[in-house]
Amino acid sequence: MTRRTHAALAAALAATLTLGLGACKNDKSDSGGDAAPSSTKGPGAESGSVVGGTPAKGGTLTVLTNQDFAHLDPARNWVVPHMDFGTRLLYRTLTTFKAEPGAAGSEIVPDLATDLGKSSEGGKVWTFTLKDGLKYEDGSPIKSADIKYNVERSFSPDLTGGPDYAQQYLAGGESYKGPLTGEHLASIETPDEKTIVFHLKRPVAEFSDTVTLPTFSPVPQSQEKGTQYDSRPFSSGPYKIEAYDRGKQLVLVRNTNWDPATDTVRKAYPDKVVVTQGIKGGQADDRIIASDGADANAINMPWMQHETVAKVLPKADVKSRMVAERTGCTDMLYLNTAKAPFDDPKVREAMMWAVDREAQVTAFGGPAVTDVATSFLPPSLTGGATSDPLKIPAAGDPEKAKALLKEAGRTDLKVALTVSLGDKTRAEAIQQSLAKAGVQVTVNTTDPSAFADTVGDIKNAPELTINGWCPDYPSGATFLPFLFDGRTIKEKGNQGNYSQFRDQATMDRMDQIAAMTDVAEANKAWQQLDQDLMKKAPAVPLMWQRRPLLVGTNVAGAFGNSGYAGMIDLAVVGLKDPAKGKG
Amino acid sequence: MTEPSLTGPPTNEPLLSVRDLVKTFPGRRSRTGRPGAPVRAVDGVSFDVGAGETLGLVGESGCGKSTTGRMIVRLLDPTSGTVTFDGTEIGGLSQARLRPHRRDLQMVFQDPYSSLNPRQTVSRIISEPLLVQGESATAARKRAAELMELVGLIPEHLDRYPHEFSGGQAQRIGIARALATSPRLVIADEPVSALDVSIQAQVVNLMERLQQELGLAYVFIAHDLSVVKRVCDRVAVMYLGRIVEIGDKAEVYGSPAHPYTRALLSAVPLPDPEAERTRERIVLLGDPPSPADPPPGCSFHPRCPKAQDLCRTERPLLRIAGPGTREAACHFPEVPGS
Amino acid sequence: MILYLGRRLLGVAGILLAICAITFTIFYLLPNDPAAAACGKTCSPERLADVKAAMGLDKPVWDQFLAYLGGIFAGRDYGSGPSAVHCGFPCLGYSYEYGLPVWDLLTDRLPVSVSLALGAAALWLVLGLGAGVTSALRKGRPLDRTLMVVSVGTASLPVYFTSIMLIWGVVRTAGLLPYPAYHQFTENPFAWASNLLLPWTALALLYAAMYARQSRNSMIEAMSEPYIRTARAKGLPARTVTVKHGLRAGMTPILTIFGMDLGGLLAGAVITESIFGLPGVGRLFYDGLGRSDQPVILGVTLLAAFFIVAANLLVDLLYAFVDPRVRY
Amino acid sequence: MSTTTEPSAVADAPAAGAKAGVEAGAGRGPWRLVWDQLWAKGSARFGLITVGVLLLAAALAGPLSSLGGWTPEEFDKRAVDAYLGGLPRGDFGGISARHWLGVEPITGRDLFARVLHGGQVSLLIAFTATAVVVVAGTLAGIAAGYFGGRTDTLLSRLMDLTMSFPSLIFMIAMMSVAKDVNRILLITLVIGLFTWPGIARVVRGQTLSLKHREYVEAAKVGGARSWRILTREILPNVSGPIIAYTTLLIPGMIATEAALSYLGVGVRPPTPSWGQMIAESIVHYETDPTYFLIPTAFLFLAVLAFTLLGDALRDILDPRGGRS
Repeated sequence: MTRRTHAALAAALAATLTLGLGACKNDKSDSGGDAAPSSTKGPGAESGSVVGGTPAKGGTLTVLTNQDFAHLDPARNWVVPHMDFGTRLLYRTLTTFKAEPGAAGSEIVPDLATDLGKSSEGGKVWTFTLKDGLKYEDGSPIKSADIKYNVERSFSPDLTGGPDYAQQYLAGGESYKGPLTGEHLASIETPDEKTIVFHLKRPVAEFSDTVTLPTFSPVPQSQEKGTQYDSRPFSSGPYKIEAYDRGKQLVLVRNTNWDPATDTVRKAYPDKVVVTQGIKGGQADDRIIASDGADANAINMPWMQHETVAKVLPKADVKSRMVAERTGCTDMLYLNTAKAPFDDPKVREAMMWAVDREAQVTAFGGPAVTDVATSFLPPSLTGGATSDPLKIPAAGDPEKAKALLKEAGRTDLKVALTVSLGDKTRAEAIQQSLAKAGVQVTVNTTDPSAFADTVGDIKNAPELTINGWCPDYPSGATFLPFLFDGRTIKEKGNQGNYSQFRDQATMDRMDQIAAMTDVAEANKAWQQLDQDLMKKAPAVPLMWQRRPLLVGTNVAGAFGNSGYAGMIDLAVVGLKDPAKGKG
Repeated sequence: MTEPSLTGPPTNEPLLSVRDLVKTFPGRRSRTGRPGAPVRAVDGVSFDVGAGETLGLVGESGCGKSTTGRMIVRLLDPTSGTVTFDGTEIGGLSQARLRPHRRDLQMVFQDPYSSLNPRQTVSRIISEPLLVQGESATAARKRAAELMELVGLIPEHLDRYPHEFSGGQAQRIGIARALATSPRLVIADEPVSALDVSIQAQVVNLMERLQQELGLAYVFIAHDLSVVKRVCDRVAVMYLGRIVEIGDKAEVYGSPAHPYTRALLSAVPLPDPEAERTRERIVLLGDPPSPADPPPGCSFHPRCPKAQDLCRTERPLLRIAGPGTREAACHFPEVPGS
Repeated sequence: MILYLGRRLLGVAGILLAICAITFTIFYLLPNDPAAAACGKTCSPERLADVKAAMGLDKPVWDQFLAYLGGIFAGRDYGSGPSAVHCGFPCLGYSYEYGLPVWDLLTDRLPVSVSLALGAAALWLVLGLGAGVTSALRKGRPLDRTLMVVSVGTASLPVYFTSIMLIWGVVRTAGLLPYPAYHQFTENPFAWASNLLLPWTALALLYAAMYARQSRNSMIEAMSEPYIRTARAKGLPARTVTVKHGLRAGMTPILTIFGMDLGGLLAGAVITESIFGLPGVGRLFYDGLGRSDQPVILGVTLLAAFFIVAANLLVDLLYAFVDPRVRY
Repeated sequence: MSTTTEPSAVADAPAAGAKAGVEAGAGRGPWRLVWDQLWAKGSARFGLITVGVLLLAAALAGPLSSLGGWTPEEFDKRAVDAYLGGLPRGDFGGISARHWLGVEPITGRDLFARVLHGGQVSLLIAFTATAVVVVAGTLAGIAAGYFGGRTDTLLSRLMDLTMSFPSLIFMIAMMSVAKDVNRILLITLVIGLFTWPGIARVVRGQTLSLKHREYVEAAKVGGARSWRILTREILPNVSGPIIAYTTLLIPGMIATEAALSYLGVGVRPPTPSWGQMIAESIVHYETDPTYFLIPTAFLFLAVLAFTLLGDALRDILDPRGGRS
């Protein structure tokens, strides 16, 4: 799961508490298309389908959600649904994802910038030029210095929670503490009002993708309100905040100074967007299924409850209003390679065969919302096709696993599995399937907020952990190195590489790929590395999850955008009949 | 079982000697939190009780007689003054140092039921003081059976609970408990006033018999003068925390010196109908004053038929009144023959 | 009376202070680091230290507590430099999650919880006392037995069950009422009431059942008091005896319980608010828990304690009017 | 004449328990009397039987569920339909000869086994928490009432303080911040921490009225020490109200545990408890009502039975209601 997810985790924890059940399952995992190899075809919605046709302009779109936004401040926003909300409606970034269903949704297009940026010095310097006619909600022009300013804000210790790519990539970022102290970062230059130049520590081939993050949206220094900016971000997008009663309701109205001519992505169909917060997840689902009155204009966020699947699938009319796009994440069973028994590749290979991935899918809501994973890289990073280098049956092969274990001379294994509370059922499913191969598993659950600390302490790390990883943007560079680069292992607070996998050949190869300047070639290389890693088996890929969402009967143009982990693309969603459902 | 005071002091020294005993209670706190004036419930009481002797302590309710009794057995701690028992000053001893003396000093309570724990068997109740003194359970039970017999109950009823007995029987149990440790002094706090008249006589008889058999001394607290007349050797009359008259039974009853004593005695009905019809009645006016706010001078003066100016200003002290040893606290005592 | 009031107010302040200190200490001592939560998963130790300092968590607990206490009375500033914000009296701290003063959050949510609590209380008093008094006056008769069976049964039902059944029956199946949402009374009294009707009912059923039992017992006890018998013997009409004497004496113990219950509810019915999705204080608290938003947790706890203590004080003062024997 | 209007049946009831040895001779066992009175009352009889059955079922959860053939953790893939979001196959939540009370959606775990094991946990917590409360409350109440003075002031202030805590809110807060600890133990202690003043007040009031009884004074005159007086004279006489109050505490404890588990801060999920089962089932209330109703019914029955039993016991043992 990517760093994004961690923020999602915090939100999910809130959801868990709120709903009183493990809703947080939802956020770590992958998107799998309907093309899951195990099931013939999930009964869920097809990947890439659009619900409700083309929207008309006008009306009020309602978003029903159980929680408040973690952060709307662009320097702090790092939770997938909220990033979708912020960058599609309130603020624009240098580049952004295409508003297209299916795999095309992960493609990057220019937004504030005129192009995807020009790199020089072998990918270490990136220059973007702003479009003409860009304005904030008060009509004042958007300047390149404002983007620099917001990037600087993301360094501030007061403004927690946001993505840390800027800190990682920008030269001189180690000691910088944000602009609130009056200091500025020399590695971002704004030679004129339209130009912004980033100086990076090392070459980053996919920096055009990095600048899709809300960190790279403009905030004028004159609007700085510290932590309180969170409640009233200054709009550069098609809508502005009319009222925000935290935890209760957020009302967006049109930003009349937004010029559609400068924006190729956002359509901004509705006149008004109302987010009603604090609605129990199941209740939001029920309301949208019923679609009475104003609820016909409603969509839910951040996801439909899995339990609702049973209410949706039997009814064709309701089922046709369900969206279930891939989230682009992979859930894995990490095998701790730093100690016995998983320091032995043979034992690890046995695990690949032992795990019943079908049970994982069932434990997670069934094939309607989840697909069996066959490699580490999700289909969104392998060109849309499913990679299945090992060809292991989805339900596993305990006999083969037993045989492999016998070969390795390791029978009678006893191992511990630590999972976050919401993954309890899946852990129990692992426990059951490994038992068939003669491996005895003890399950420990930890509180979601303590999970990272528990498994991140490498001295006391368990043999097995379930976790997931999502890319922040479609590049193998935001995936495999975070998972299997041995140099990222930390004594405490270790994350990503929970397998503690330290393989010289792999690390060398990663460095070679990172140095490639041709993105397409690099992506090919990442896919090959993925296949190689499957054979080394530092982890068992379990499933690719999709994000089930429901929309009301009057909603049009709704589809899950794979760039936003399957969230409904708010840039283009609208209503069939704006006059309906006024309430 | 009868082990009369072999180790006791020579009889000319009193067994119990109370001197200037005072007990003040803090005034009731009102809800506003202001403490009220302290109440002097017992205000300088002195008397002696010899071995084998019975002293009656009489007075209206609230006069401090029970408080005095409780201070002697240290259910209450005296505010000042001394209680000397058997040559030892016990008024200031800690409860732990007092414990050995408890053997010799016991108490009988007014309400036979509430003085017996309803959750304990009779055997348990009677043997409790022995167990406390370190006797074995078997020995204590054996002694309990003997005591049951001694107070006129059937030893087979040892395993019954208090509520299964009548009031008189229950009071016998209370007496048996008091006698368990073979005490030399028993404070009897209104021991019969909660009982029916017919039963009162039985219990009083029992107490008298026990006194003779065991050589007990009693401090007999009562408001009923006729009962006191019957059991006591000497009588002390209390009024508002003070002794107003003390002396031999014959003297006090025969020719009371204090107007209060006279008033009390005049209220006692006489058995002879003729005498009853002609007896002089002194009716006291009003209620006794509050001990929290005693009148100046003689505290009896507001109700005294013969009060004079002196009584309103000067407090009378106990002094010999008349020919005998009887003392009275009155400026104008009725001295027989004067 | 004034002296008494003064003494009681002092006691109230003492209790609140103690609760404040205890809550503060517990949350400080427990192994839960809000800085780490705020900083995020990819937090480097240096950044964590910075965040800690920015949140004021690097100071010793004693300093933090004093600063907190001082803030309640005098307000305080958070942060430093241009990002500093002033949190005015009464400052209960600054929410980590919302970036708003806790006091503002509380006052924002309070109308919801108060509406919920007061409405439910009115309903349960009518239902509960009605049933209890009726039962007491018909002690042993079939009506009494029926009422008591119903109330024991209702009191044993978990509130989530009643709530869900109400939603299912009234909203999902019959479609009589909307899904509860909060509307301001001042804006639309009808919407306010119709949306709160279900939560009121769910809460009131539970409490009404308990009050019916309580008030029945206490009425029966009161009616057997000697002075009631005297009043009857005097030939006063049965109605007068019941109303003037019985009710008055019988309701005094109920008053105490009512004070406690209402005080507790005013600061949020956590379960009810969360089931019905009402944005009240209880829900604020619950969301705060999920995000380790300690200032919010502490603020709600203090507010709730304040309500309970205040309700008790009020009840004690009310006693003087209800029960003529009580004097100050 | 006696001023002792206390019903005699109450009087000897606990005494018999206190010293069964000496008691043999007395004809009518006082406990027997209480039992007879209970049994004579229809509602109490229902309560007694239900409590008995529930306790037995909880105690024998292991053997009983193996009768059904399932352990509470065992998955049954065949019992659920993965394509319907894991709903149980068959009507009424999959009630069948294989699964007597149906199965949990998604996992197919056997509800019969889970509800029994859940009951074990719920009742265990309720009973231990009650025990904690009764012991702490009785000790505090007796000490405050008997010793009076500063001890009383201190303990009474502590009671006031504890009762001023918004207990549920505080419990939730404490449970949610405590991470890796034994939840069952913590929940017991936390509930206990906030519930003791109730019983302490009752006991204190009773002790106050008892300590000036003459039999207590008699024991003092007999030279008994405080400890002896407290244990022999006072405690047996407050035990009636304590027993009644205790029985009435239990349903509250069960409900509190359920509420905490329902809110997700109670027992950790691998261990089932009724509240936690209800919390997990509540989202299925429409699609699989059986799953929702079964743990709810058990919770309801347990609370109801203990309430009825407690009411009856209070009527018998403490007719004045033990109010302080």
